[in-house]
Amino acid sequence: MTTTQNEPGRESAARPGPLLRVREAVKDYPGTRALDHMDFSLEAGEVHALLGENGAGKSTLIKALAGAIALTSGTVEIDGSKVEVRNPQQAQALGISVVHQHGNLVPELSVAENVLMVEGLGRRIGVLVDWRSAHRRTRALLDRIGLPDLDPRREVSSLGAHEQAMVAVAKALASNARVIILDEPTTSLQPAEVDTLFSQMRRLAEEGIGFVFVTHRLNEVFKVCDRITVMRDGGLVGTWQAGELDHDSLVDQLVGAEKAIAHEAFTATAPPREVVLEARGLRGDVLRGVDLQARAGEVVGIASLPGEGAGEVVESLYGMRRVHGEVLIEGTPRRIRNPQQAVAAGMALVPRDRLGQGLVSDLSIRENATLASTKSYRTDPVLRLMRRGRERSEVAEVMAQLSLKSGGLEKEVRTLSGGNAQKVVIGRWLLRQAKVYLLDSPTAAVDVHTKAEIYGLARSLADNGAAVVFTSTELEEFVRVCDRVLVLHDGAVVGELAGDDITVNSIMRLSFGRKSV
Amino acid sequence: MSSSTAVAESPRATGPRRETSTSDKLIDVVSRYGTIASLVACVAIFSLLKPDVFATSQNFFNILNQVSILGIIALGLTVALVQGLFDLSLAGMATLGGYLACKWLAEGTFGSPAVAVLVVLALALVIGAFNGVVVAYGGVSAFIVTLAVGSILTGVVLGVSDSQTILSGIPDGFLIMGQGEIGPIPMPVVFLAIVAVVLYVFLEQTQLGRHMYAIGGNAETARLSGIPVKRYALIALGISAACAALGGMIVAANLGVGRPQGVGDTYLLDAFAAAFIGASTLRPGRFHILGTVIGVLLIGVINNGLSIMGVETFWQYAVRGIILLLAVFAASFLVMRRR
Amino acid sequence: MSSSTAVAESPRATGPRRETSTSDKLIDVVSRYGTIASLVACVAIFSLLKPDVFATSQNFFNILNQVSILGIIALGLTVALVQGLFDLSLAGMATLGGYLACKWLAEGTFGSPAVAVLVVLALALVIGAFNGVVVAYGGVSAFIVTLAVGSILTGVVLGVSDSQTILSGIPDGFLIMGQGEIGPIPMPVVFLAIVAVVLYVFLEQTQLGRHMYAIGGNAETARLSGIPVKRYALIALGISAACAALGGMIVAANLGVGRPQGVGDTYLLDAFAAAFIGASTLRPGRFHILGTVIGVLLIGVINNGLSIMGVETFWQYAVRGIILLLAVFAASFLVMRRR
Amino acid sequence: SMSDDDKPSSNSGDDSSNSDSGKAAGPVEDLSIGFVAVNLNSPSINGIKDQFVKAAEEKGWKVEVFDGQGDQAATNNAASDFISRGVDVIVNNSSPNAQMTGVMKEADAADIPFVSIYGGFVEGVDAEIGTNEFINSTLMTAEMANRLEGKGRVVKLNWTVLQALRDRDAGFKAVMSENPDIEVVREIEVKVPGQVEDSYDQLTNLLQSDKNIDAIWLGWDELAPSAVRAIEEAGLEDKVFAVGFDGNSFAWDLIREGSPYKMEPANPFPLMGDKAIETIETIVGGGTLPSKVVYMKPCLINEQTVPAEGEEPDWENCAFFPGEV
Ligand SMILES: Nc1ncnc2c1ncn2[C@@H]1O[C@H](COP(=O)(O)OP(=O)(O)OP(=O)(O)O)[C@@H](O)[C@H]1O
Ligand SMILES: Nc1ncnc2c1ncn2[C@@H]1O[C@H](COP(=O)(O)OP(=O)(O)OP(=O)(O)O)[C@@H](O)[C@H]1O
Ligand SMILES: [Mg+2]
Ligand SMILES: [Mg+2]
Repeated sequence: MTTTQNEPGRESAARPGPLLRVREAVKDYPGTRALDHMDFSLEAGEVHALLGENGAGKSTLIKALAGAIALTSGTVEIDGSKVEVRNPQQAQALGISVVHQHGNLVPELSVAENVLMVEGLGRRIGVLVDWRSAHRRTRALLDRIGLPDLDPRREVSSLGAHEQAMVAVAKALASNARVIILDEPTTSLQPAEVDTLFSQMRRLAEEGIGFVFVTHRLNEVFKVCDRITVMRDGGLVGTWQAGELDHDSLVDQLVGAEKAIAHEAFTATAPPREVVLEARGLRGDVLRGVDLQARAGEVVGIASLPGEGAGEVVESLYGMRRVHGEVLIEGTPRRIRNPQQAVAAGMALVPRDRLGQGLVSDLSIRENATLASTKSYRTDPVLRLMRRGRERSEVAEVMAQLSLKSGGLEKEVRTLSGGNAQKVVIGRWLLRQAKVYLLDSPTAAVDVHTKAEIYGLARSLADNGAAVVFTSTELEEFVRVCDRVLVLHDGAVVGELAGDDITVNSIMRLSFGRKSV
Repeated sequence: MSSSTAVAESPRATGPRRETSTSDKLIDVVSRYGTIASLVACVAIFSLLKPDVFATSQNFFNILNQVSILGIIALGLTVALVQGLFDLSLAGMATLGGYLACKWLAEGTFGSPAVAVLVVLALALVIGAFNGVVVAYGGVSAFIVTLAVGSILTGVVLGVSDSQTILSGIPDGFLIMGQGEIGPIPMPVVFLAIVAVVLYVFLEQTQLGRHMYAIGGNAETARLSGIPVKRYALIALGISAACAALGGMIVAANLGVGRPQGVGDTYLLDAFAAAFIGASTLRPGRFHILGTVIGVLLIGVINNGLSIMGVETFWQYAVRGIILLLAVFAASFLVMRRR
Repeated sequence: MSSSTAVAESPRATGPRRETSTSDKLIDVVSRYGTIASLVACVAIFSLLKPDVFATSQNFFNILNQVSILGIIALGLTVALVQGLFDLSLAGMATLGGYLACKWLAEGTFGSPAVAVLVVLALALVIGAFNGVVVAYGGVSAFIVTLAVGSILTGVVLGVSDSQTILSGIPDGFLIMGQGEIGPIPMPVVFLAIVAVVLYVFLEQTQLGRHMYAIGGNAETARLSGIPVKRYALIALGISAACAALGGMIVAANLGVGRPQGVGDTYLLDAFAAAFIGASTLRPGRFHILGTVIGVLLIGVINNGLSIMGVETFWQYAVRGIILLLAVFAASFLVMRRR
Repeated sequence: SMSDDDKPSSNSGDDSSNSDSGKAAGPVEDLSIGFVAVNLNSPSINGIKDQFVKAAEEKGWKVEVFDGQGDQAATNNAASDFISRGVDVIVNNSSPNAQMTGVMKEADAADIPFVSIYGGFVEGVDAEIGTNEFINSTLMTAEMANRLEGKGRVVKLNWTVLQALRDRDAGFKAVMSENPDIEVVREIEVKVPGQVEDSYDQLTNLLQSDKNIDAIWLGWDELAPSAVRAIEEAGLEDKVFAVGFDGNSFAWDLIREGSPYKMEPANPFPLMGDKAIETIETIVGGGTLPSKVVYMKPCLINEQTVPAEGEEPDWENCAFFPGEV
């Protein structure tokens, strides 16, 4: 435990101290220092953005505040007095409530059980659960976050990703917390849902609750936050009032002096070439006859509200969903009933659910990276011994190209931060040299710098002759990356935008079913 | 674990009028009720083949009686499995429980059978909680902990008994647990019913039970939500051990002998089978009390039916395996199809 | 994949995730080598207590010989467990394998022992693959499928044999598998070594093994990476069945009789124990061949040491359980601490 | 090859007189004995071991005991190990000798006598101390038939995987074939493991549909409590009786209590250890055995002959069969 230094605080010394304060926080993992003498403070009634690149240490700091991990050294203060946060119960007792980046919900349980997991379901006749009151209280909370129609009895596993995210927020709001920490809650939310969330945050902030808000979407920062703290490499870069920074100066602080972020668009400079991917009449339980073409050299966006087609098109193309219709790759009809056939046909998927569908967290970075191309590393088709040396050098090459930040290629993928984990998934398909890339929200939870890298990657994949299909929950991304955007509403294409016609507004209007742009 | 499924499944709430196809509904029904249907089919077939013997109310209670011990043990195991904890010590625990009760009563250590039973149950809770401590605080997998503890218990009961079976001196007050009847209902069945109801309410209707499902679903989430996860391993394995000991005592009371070996082993695999069959019923993928009851009944009906038909023993093994396979297959096949 | 019954049990227990700031390296070493240290400690203690008997090169081969059958079965099981598939049919499979080889050779169905052995192994592969088909394509949990198939196999071998042990007519060419020696090394040990090396290379160095670990880690990710996930259940359970059959044949060759009952059951739980001990060794949380070998040796050394010491049987059970507990505890406790 | 009488079935079952009828040999000292048992959990097998070890140690012999805990292969390996370590005698306690022929060959090659207790005679053993289960069963079954007065309906429960139980089965069949008025209603092969529960369930199911049963023949007395309970539960305790084999004390308790379990031949396990010592002395001392098979005489235990609680029958003087003496 380090001795608390008497540093000049920005806060006035008259009050007992800020609502929450972290001093000199250090967290060591084997081979990594995830937090390096980090300082942070939160005032009652403010929304405080905690920003930083992937792997900067945001989640680690939050986990320490939540009692999920123990700091190697450092102190936590509440109202100016030192406290111990040794486990989640203690954090809750101190009034700290957290939406973690991953794993906030138990999918097998109902919405009500998840929302009230911290607070308790309530009892009647001594021991029995009082379901009626539990459902009533849950409904009230769901009401507040804009999900009035969600049945509290529904199993969370039956919800869409965005609904799950909102339920996680409802869970954090359910407790009588003074500090609410949201670690990338907006990753899979739609703009309207983000707005609902923000208005709730503002309302509660006015009641005196302090919010810590982590996001990689910088526009959100300026929408909702009072102050901004930027982290880099586990340490503090600085804390500012929101008004002191603008988008560009914030980015400079985030990425550091040496790196510069390209602000240019990543759209094509050369005309697209031959058609690589063609789908005709995709029809299933959501899709109602979708036609689609993607050419070599082209990045094609597919946009829709959740559950109305964009994700479903990707899943259908990749054989994850049963649909009728025809898929042609380079003009040849391919029968794609499962992912294996999709991969064999030259398709690649960067799935939205990175942990559940993109990675094997207990395997090494190398093993994850070569998962789709083991065939090209085996000695022969009979013994099938793996040539590890070649694996190592090729993975190292690709990961260097992606500027992966890791403790070594033999480290388990589990130890990577969100953005770096995504790079491993993308690296997998670079090693496979796929022809069609299906990027399903590839920039979710990715920092501003890596986002730009991924845009650049999508572009260079296309430039090198691949067709790229792109979806996102951030509509600005379509504008920056896509050459063409298909907008779906209720399972059907309602419009196609190209070039300068691609705007956030036009996409939004179309996806709400308003045909006239 | 299965957050993957969540994403692939289409959200129904937000999408406008997306009607579920009737085939989807049908598949859903079949997968949920496949095991029950198999149970009904077995009953129907045996009733047709041996109407005078199988389809009698006497045989109905007979089947219940025959499965009651398996049922009690399997129900306790279900609680452990809800949290993903394999309890292999229940074989040794059942043997120990039955033996100790007989020994203490035969030797007069405890005058009252009720006291002896309660002491054995308390001891079982302690041993089960010990399993839980090693699992939760030592971080060893339940499989290996309970296997090791099972071995210790086996040794202890062999040592205590000097391998001798106890037959005389067991008071009637104890034997009644296995041989008595309430009205037409044999006592073991009464115990089965009590255990089933209590554990059903416990798992489905109490906060503790719901926490157990939360832990079984995602222990890390449960921990981060402030649920004292470790403590629940003690509770779950304690309950499992107590049920095993109760089962062992009922076996002993039923036959009137305190055997120092092999009592629990008979039920070990069948208890797992019943719980796993149950996990393919009604709520596919979850262990739950109702499912386990159905699993136990399925096993009981198959065993009873085949034995009543006088089927050769080797055929009993084989046919039993085939029926189990078909029953679970019926339930699961369609679940798979859907995805 | 099989959401039908998510086997929550994993060798990585869900325990405390705290970090002590003590030297990570040391903890890492202790947790990785804790089981091995326990093995060494057991060897040292037994050697001290019985230097003239235990610590002899002859007893070394003797221990290896005693564990070789368990080892072969446990190694096959490890392949299935890598993918999260519990194989309970291996008991029946081992019995069937040993019996059939003896029967066919005694009756002259196959002239050459080698042919008989290969036919039995092929049959085992087919049965294991059948398990895999039901698991992967039927979506039934491996636990219940293999339990049911095990019951069928038990019935089949009892039926085929009419419960008769085959005592005569087994050619020496077959018996050599269990009784022969190459130099000082007993044949079962040779088989164990071959199986261990082959499966080690298979799991660690080949494409198939790599895919199996991927599937075991996250089947959905593996599927989406284009790996034909379902096929691997067939391969894994096939290998597991073949190893069980090989183990059964070596038992038969060792004893010189074809027993129709109980051969494999002796090894079932110990095989799981060995694999789970292995999963706490060297690479905590993962089933792997080297770990299983260490688990098998630990069990073998404990059994051999205790019986050489002439410890009473009931003590053997108890002490064995305690040593197992300590060994795995030593490994896992510190792993848990680290996180 | 000291005896020309190798066939167990040709033995009459009572040639285990208390005096050593073979050529006497001098006292033997300083023997080291490798003693293997496939499973010492069984009280009778453990009793043999205790007896043997006690008697051997009184003679100053050194006995090393190995318990295979059910694993025959491990048991055989332990025996081989004893042989290569050069013990003077190998004693097999109750493992089927048929499964130890490999060990016998090794013992023969190393010139080490292989003596077995209750292992069933096979070619290659130097001496087998046991009982003739075929004869025992014949007599026992005949006694059952007497009790039925030559007619009635009988159920048999057995597990014919074990050789001793097969021999008993053969005895049963032999007697039944001579009693045409006794109907064998059902021959049930019980499931092992789980034999106690299975026999109870199977009998319950059977008695439920067929109350007209007169006797139940059990392959071994571990099943006796199940049978008694099933009979009593069916309300047939005054009609149906059961018989069995072996000599476990809890079975005697049942007989003494007047339960439907009426009688069994009890094998003199406690004497077998001593007998084995005697036999080893003869062999090692260079004496000759009258026969390689030493059959021990069982005692018939029924309501009249059952010993008091906690006591043993008078093994030396008991009558095996009322009509015999
Ligand atoms: N369990 C762990 N073991 C080893 N290293 C870890 C572990 N958890 C995190 N790290 C490392 O700690 C650093 C900080 O990770 P953290 O998750 O806090 O980043 P983050 O700022 O939340 O990133 P992102 O924006 O991608 O979520 C990273 O380098 C990461 O690889
Ligand atoms: N690294 C790679 N890069 C490009 N194409 C590949 C690569 N690996 C495999 N392919 C192609 O994908 C198709 C199927 O590959 P897949 O990985 O399914 O093969 P596999 O089933 O492992 O091979 P086999 O059938 O020989 O076992 C083949 O047409 C193959 O040529
Ligand atoms: Mg993070
Ligand atoms: Mg192929």
